[in-house]
Amino acid sequence: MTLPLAAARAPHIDWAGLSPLVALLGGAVVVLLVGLLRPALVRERVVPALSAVSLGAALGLSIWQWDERKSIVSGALAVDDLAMVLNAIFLVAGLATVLLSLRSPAAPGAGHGEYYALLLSAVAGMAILVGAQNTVTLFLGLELLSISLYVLCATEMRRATSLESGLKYLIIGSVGSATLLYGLALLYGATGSTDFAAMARALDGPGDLVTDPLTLTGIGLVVTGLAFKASVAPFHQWTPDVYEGAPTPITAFMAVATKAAAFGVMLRLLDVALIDAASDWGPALAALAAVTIVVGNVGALTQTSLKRMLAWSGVAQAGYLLAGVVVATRLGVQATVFYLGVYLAMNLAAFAVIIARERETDRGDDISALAGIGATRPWLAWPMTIAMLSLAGIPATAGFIGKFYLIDAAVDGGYTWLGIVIVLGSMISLGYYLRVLAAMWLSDAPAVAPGTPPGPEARPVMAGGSPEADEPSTQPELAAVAIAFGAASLFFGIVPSPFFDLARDAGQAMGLL
Amino acid sequence: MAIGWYLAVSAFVFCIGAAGVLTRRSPLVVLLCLELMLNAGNLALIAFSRMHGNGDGQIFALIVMVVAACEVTVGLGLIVAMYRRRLPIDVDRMRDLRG
Amino acid sequence: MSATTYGWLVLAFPLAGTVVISLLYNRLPGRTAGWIGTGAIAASFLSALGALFMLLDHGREERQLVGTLYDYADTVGVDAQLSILIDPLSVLMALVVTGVSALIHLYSVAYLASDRGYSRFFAYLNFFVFSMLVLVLAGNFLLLIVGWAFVGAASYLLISFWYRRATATSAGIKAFVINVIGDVGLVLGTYFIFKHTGTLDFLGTFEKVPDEFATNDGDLVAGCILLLVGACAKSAQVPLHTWLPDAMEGPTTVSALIHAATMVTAGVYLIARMHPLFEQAPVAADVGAVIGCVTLILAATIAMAVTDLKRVIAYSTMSQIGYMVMGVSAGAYAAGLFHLMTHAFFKALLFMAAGSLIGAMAGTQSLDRMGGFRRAMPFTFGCFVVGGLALAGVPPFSGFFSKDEILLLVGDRGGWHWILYAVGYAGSLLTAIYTFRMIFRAFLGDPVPEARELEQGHVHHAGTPTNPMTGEEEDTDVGFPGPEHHIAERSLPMKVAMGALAVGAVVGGVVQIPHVTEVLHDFLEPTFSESELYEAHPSGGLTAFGLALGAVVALAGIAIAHRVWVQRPGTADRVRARLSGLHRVLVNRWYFDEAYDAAIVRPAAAVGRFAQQTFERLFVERTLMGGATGIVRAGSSAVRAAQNGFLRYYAALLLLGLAALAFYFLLAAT
Amino acid sequence: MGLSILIWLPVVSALIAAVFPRELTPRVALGGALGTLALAIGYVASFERGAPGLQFLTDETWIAELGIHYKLGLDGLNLFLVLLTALLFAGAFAWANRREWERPKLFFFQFALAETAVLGAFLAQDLALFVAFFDLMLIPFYFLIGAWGGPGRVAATTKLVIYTLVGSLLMLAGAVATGVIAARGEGSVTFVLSELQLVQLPEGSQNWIFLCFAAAFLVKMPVFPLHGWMPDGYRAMPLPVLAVFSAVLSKVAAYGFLRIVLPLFPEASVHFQDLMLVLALLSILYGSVMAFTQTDARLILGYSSVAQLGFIVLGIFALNAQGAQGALLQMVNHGLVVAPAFFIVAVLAERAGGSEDIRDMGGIALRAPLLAAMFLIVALANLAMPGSANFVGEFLILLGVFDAKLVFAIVAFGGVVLASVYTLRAFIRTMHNRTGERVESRELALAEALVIVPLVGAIVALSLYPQLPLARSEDSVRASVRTAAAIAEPPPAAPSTPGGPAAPGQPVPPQGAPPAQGGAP
Repeated sequence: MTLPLAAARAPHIDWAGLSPLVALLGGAVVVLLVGLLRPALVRERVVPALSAVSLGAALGLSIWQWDERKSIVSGALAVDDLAMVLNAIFLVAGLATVLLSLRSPAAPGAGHGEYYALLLSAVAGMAILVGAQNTVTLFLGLELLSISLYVLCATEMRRATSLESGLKYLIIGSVGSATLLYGLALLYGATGSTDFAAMARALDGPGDLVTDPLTLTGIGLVVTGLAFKASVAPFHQWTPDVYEGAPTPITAFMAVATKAAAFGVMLRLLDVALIDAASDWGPALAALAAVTIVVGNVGALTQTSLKRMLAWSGVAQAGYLLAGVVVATRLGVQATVFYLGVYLAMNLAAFAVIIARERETDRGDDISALAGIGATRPWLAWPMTIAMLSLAGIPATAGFIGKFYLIDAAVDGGYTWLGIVIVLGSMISLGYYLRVLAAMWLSDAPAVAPGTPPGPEARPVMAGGSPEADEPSTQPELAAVAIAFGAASLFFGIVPSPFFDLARDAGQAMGLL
Repeated sequence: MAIGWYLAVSAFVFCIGAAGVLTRRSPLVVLLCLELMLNAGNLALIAFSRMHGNGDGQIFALIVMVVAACEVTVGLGLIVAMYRRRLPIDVDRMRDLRG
Repeated sequence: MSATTYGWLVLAFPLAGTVVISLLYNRLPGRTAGWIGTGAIAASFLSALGALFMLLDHGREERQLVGTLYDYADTVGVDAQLSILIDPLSVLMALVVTGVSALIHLYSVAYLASDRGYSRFFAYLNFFVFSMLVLVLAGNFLLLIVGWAFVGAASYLLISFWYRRATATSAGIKAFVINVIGDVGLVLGTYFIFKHTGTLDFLGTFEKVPDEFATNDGDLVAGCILLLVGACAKSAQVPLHTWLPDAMEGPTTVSALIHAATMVTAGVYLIARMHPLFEQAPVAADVGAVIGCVTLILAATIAMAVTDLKRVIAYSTMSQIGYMVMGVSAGAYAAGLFHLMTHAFFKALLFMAAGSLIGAMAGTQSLDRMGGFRRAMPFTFGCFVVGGLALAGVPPFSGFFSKDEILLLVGDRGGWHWILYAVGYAGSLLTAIYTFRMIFRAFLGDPVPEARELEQGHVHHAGTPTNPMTGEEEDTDVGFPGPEHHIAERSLPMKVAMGALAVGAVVGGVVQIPHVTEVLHDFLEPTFSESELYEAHPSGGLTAFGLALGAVVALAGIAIAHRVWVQRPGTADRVRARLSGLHRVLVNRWYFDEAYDAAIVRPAAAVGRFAQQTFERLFVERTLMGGATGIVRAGSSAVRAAQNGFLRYYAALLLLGLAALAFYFLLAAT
Repeated sequence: MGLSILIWLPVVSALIAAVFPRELTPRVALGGALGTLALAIGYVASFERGAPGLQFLTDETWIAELGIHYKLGLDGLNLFLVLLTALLFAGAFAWANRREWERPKLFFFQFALAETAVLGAFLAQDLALFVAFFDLMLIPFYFLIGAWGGPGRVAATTKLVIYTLVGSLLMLAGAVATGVIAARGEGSVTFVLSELQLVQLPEGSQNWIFLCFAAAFLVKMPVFPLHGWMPDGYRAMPLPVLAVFSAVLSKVAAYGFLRIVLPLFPEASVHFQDLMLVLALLSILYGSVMAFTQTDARLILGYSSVAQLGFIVLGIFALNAQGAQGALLQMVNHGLVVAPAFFIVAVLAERAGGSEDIRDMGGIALRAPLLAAMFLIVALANLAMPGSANFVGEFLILLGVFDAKLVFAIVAFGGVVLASVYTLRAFIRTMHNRTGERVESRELALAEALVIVPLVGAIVALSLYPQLPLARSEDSVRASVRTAAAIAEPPPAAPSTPGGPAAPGQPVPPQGAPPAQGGAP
C-alpha cells in the first residue's frame, strides 16, 4: 500500500558516482555551444581547451571515485575499479586525441564545436558502456560511442576516403549492432532479465538454461557483436579500411579507446553475466583469438601505409587480448586490463609520430615518411622505436610484460596452446615492426622532401640527442605526446608495478571470479 | 502464449534485412535494411517482454528505436555529404580503401 | 739435485732456447741464433746426463721417479697432472734425442747459414726438440699426447719451412693431418684404457692393468690397436706411412733430425713404454709385429726403385723402423731400443752426408744426375760409406749388432715368428743393395759437371734457383733455400757433427754385443722389470748362426750392388726392362697415395662441393628458411586479397562468421 | 648490488660517453668496457672456490605479481663466461676505436647495450629475467648490423634477428609455462631457478618445454640445420661486432642448456639425448665440410664455429660431468679463439687489398712474423691441438660421450681430423704459398697488436693452466647434470664413470635432487 507513495518521492541520485559522466556530457554541450561563436581564436583555441578541461575534470572525478563499489541509476551503471580504470584509459586517450587534433584538418572540416563535442560524447559512451550493468545500458553506451565515431571518421570531408570510411563503418557497424541487439534480445528471452547479475543467477539456477539453444544462439550473436567492435577476425574487415580512411587522430583514438571499451564490456558481459556458460563460449572465443592473431599479423606484414599496418597489428593485438578474456579467470581480467593500458601507451606514441610526419612530409602515412628520421629527428624516432619494440613484445618495454602476463594467464587458465599461438604471432609481427625500425634507422633520409621543415640534419645525432638540437619547430604537442607515451612504454616495462596495482583493483572489481 | 511464432517472424525479418544489406548497392536501401534488422530485434524484445510479463524488453525496444533513428540520420547525413562531393552513391564503388 | 729436477732442466733448456730466439729473431746478428740453439740443446744433453747419473745412484727398484709440477686438468675423475717420469727408458731416449739433436744443430749452424729464415729455423728446431722431450719424459697419457701432437706440429712447421713452395706446404698439411689421425688413435686408445683404470698416470695404469684386464680383454686389445694407430702414424708404418717421403720437402737437416733420428722413432718408444698393456694383449702385440714386418719389406722394395737421394734414405728409415717396431712388438725391447739408438747415429749421418752432397749439386737431389763425387768430396764419401756399412749391417758396425739382435729375439719366439725372422733377413739383403746402389751411383763412375766444378775448387751455383720437385722457379724471398750452398768439406761445424756421428755409427755397437756386453739390457731392466719376455735370451748356437747369416747377407748385398752398378753399368736398365711391371709398382710406391686419393680425398671433396653448392642452397636456404617465410607471405597475400574493399563482401563474411559461430553453439547445445 | 654494477656499467658509461664531444665518445666507451673487465677480473679473483651455491648474490623482487625476481649470482657455470664476455667486449671496443664510425654515440650505445644484455643473461638466476635479457640481447645487434654493416646489411639483419628471435619467443612461452605449471603444486608462481629446480614437472610438459628452449638455444648457436641465418649475417656484420657476436652470443645459448635445461627438465633431456647428439654430430661434420669448401674467411670461421658448437652440444648432452665440464671449458676456449681470429681476418683483409677471400691472400707471413705467429697459435688452438685448452675441453667432452654413447664419440673424432684440415688450409692459403697479387705484407700495427696479442696471450695462459676454470666450475657442473645423469644411467654406478664419489651415475637422491647451486650462500 505504500508503493505509490514511494514512487511519488523524488528518486535519489548519486551525483558523485555520476559525476564523470556529467562532466563529459556537460562538457560536450558547452563545447558545442561555444563552437558556435564566431572568432577564430575561440574556435581554434578555446574549444579544444574546454574539451581538454572537461576530460581532465572527468579524469579527476574518476580518480575521486576510486575504490568505490556501488551501482547507480537504479542498478544500470556500476561504479567500480574496472569501470574507473577503463575510464582513465578512455580519458587519457581523449586528452591525447585533443592534442593530436589541434592542427588536424578534420576539426575545421566538421566545425570545431561539433568535432570536439562528438569526441566527448564518444568518450561518454565508452564510460557508459564499461559501467553498464544491464543489456539496455550496454546497448545505449555502445551506440552512443559508435554513432559519434561514425561521424568523426567522416569529418575530414575534403578527403573522399574519409567519407568512405565513415559510411563503411556506419553500415558494417550497424550490422554488428543489429546482431548484438538480436543476441541481447534472445538472452533476455532466455533469462527473462536484462540485468547482468540476474542473468548470471538465471543461468546458474535450476533448469539447464546453459545448454538451451535460445541462450546459446543469443550468446553466439552477442559474441559476434562484441567481437566486431573489438575487431576480432573474421569480423575485423572494417578495421583496416576505417583506420586508414579516418582522420589520423581519430584513428589513434579508435585504436586505443574503442578497443578498450569493447574488451571492457566483454569482460563485464562474458566474465560476469555469462560466466556459467564459459565452457561454451570459451573454446569458441579461443579459436577466434587464434584466427585473429594469425590473420592480423599476416595482414600487417606487407603493408606500406603505417595506419593500415597499425590497424592490422591492432587486429592481432585484439587476438592477444582475447586470450585474457577466454580464460575467464581473475588473472585473465587483470592481464587484459594491464595490456589495454600498455596498448594505450605504445599506440598513442606511434600515432603521434605518424601524425607528425604526415604533416611534415608529403608522403602521408606511408612508411617512407619515416625514412632516416633516426638521424634527423631522434625525438620522434626514439618514441617510435620504443613503441614498435613494445608492440613486438621486446623485453625492457611494457609490451613484453603485458605479453608475459597474458601468456601467464593463458597457461594458467589451461589454454597453453593459445599462449604458443601468441608467441607465434609475435614472431610474424617482428617482420613488420622491424621494417619500421629499418626505415627510421637503417635507411638514409631521402633528398630533403618538400614540406620537411629545415630539420637539423647537419647536427650530430646521438643516442637520445639534445632537446634544442631537434625539437620540431612547428608542433611541440605531437612530440610531447610521442615522448610522453614512449617514455611510459619504456618506464612501465622496467617498473610495471603501478600498472599491476590498477589491474589488480580492476580484477577484484569482478566479483564473481 | 506461443512465443515461437513471434520469434519466427522476427528472425525472418532479421534475415530479410541481412539479405538486403548483402544484395543492395544503394546506401539508402542498405540503411532501410539495417532498420529492418534492428526492428527484428525490437519485435523479439517485445515478444519476450510480453512472455516474461516484465517491462524491461519494452523499455529496451523504445531505446532501440531512438538509436535506430540516430543511425539513419547520421547515415543520411553522410550520403548527402558524398552527394555534395559528387561521389558515387554506390557501395560497390567505394573501394579506395582496400588491401 | 734430484733426477726429476734434471728432467725438468732437460725440458727447460730447449724451451728457453725457443723463446729467446723467437723473441729476438730480428736482433740476433749473424749465426748467433744458431749458436744459441745449439747451446740450449747441448745444455739439455748435459742435464740428461745429470739425470742419468742421479738415476744410477738409486737402487734398481726405485729407478722409476715421477716429478710433478702442478695439476693440469684434475677434475671430474680425470687426473691429468704436469708430471714427468724419469726411468731408464725415458733417460735413454732423452740422451739419444738431445745428443743427436745437438750434433744436428751444430751441423745446421753452417748448413743453413745463407737461409733468410735462419733464426726462425732454429726457433722451430728447438721447439721440436722440446716437444720430443715432452713426449719421451711424459709421466701420463695426457702429457704424452701433448708431446705427441707437439712434435707433429713442429714437424709440420719444419717440413713447410720453405713455405713459398706449394709442394712444401702441401707436404706439411699431409704430414700434419696423418699425424692428427695418429693423435686421434692415441686419444681413443687412452679412453679405452682409462675407462677401466680410471687414471691417466703411467705407473698407476701399469699397476692396475693386470687386475683390471683379463688377457686379450676386448677393450684392452681395442685400446692397444688404437695406440698402434698412433704409433704407425708417427713412425710412418704401413698404412699411415705416405707422409714421410713427402716430408723430404723440408731442409735436409730436418730430415736428419725428425725423419731419421727422433720423431719417427716415437712409435717404437710408445710400444716399449706401453709394454705392460701389450703383454696383456698379445693379439695387439702380434698385429704390431706384423705391421713392422710388412713395412720393413715394403719400404725396402720401394727404396730399390726411387732415384731421389733423400727419398731413398727416407724409405730406408721406414724400413729400419719397421725392424724396431717388429722387435719391440715381439718383446725384443732392449734390442729394439738399441737399434733405435744406433739407427739414430748412422741414419742422421747419412742424411747429413746427403745434405752435403745435395749442397754440392746446388739443390738437385736426383741420383740420375749425380756421379763421381768420390774425389771431389772425400770426407762426405767417407761418411756415406761408414753410414752405409752400418745401415747394411756389416760387422763390426753398430747396425750389425742391433739389427741382428732384433731378428735373433724375434726368431727365438718361434712359431709363426719364423716368418718375420725370414722376412727380416730378406729385408736386410735389400737394405744392403739399395744402400750401396745409392753410394755407388753418387760417388763412383765418371764425375758429373758439378763434381768437376767442385774439383776445380768452387761449389756449383745454380743461376736461377728452382724447386727440385716441380722445377718451378723459386720465389726468392724469405721461405726458400738460400742462394748459396754448403758442403762438409768447406765448413768445420758440419765436419765435426758428421765426424762425431760417424764414430757413433762405428763403435755404437759395443754397448750390446750378444753374450759379451749387456750394458743397455741391464740399464733398461728396471723399466721392464715385470715383463716376462724381457729376460729371453737366444741360445748361443742360434746367436752365432744369426750373426753369421746377417754378415753374409749384408756382404752379399753389397757385392750384388757393386756388380750391378759398378762392374756392369746398364745391368740395372736390363733388369728394369724385364721387370717393368714390378718397377712401375715400386716407382709408384705400391700406389698407396693413389688409393687414398681415390678412397678418401676425392669423395670428401665431392661431399664438400655437394654440401656447399647444392645442399646449403636447396635445403637450408630454400626449404628451411624460405619455406617458413613463404607460408607466411602466402597467408599475407591471401588475407590482403580478402580485404578487397567491397562493403557487401565484408558484410557477407561477417554474417558467415556469425552463422558459423551460431552453428557451433547449437552443436554445443545438443 | 655488486653484480648490478657489473651488468649496467657498460651502458651507463656509454650514456656518459654520449655527453662527451663525439671525438672522445669511443675513448670513454672503451673506458667503460675496460672498467667492466676490471670488475669481472675482481670477481674471478675473489670467487671463493669450493664454496657451495651462488656467490655475490643479488636478489630483489622485480614483479611480485608474476613472482619474477631480479636475482643475480655467480657460480662455477658463469664465472668464466662473464670474464670472457667482459674481456672480448673490451677487445672489441678497443678494435672499434681504430676507425671512425658515423653516429659514434649511437654505435657505442648499442654496442654497450649488447654487453649489458649478455652479462645480464649470464648472471640472471631467475628464469624470466634470463629470458628477458636473452631476447633483449638481439636488439642492439639489429641496429649494429643494420646501420653499420656491410653489403646487404638490412636484409641480413632482419633475417638474423627474426630467425634467432623465433626460438627465443618460443622459449618465452616455455618459460612462462614452466613457472605456472611448477606453481600448480603449491600456490604462488615463482621464476627463481633455485626454487623451480625443487619441483619436477610432469614429463609431458617437460618435453614440449624442452623443445621450446632447445629451439631458442640451437638457433642462436647455431646448430645444423638451423644455421640458415648465419652466412648472410656473418658477411654483413662489422668486424668488432661479429667478433663478440660469434664468440659470446652462442655461448649464452650453450650456457642456457647447462643452467636451465638440464636441471629443470632432466627427463626431457634424457628423452631427447639421442636427437641432440645426432644434431651435434651433424653440425660437427657439416660445419667442417662447409668450412673446408668456403673461401670467404668470415664464413670459414662461421662454419668452423658451427662445428665447434657441435662439440659443445655433444658434451652437454653426454649428460655426465665429464662432458658438461668439457663443454663449459670449450665455451670459454672457443670464445677466446674466435674473437682474435676475426680480428686477424680484418688485419689480413687490410693486407690483401680489402678482400676477405682467401684466394686473394697468400704469402702474408712474409714480412709479418708476429702476425704469423699469432695466427698460428690461434689456428692450432682452433683445431684443438693437444696442449691447448681447447684440447682439454675436447678431451673431456669426448671422454664424456665415450662413456655415454661410444659410437657418437668415434664419429665425432672424424670432426677432430677435419678441423685440422680446414684450419691449416685457411692458414696456409693466407699466410704461406706464393704472394697474392694485391697482397702487401705488413707487420701488425701497434693498435692491432694491442688488441690481438693480449687475447692470444689469454689463449696461451689458459692452455698452460686449464685447471684454473676447471677447478672452480667442477661443483656447479656436477650439480647441473646430477639429476639428468642419474636418470640417464641409473644407479648402481656403471664402472664406466671413474672419478670421485660424486661422479655421474652414482646413486643420487631421487627426483628433485637438492640443487647444489640453489638458495643464498
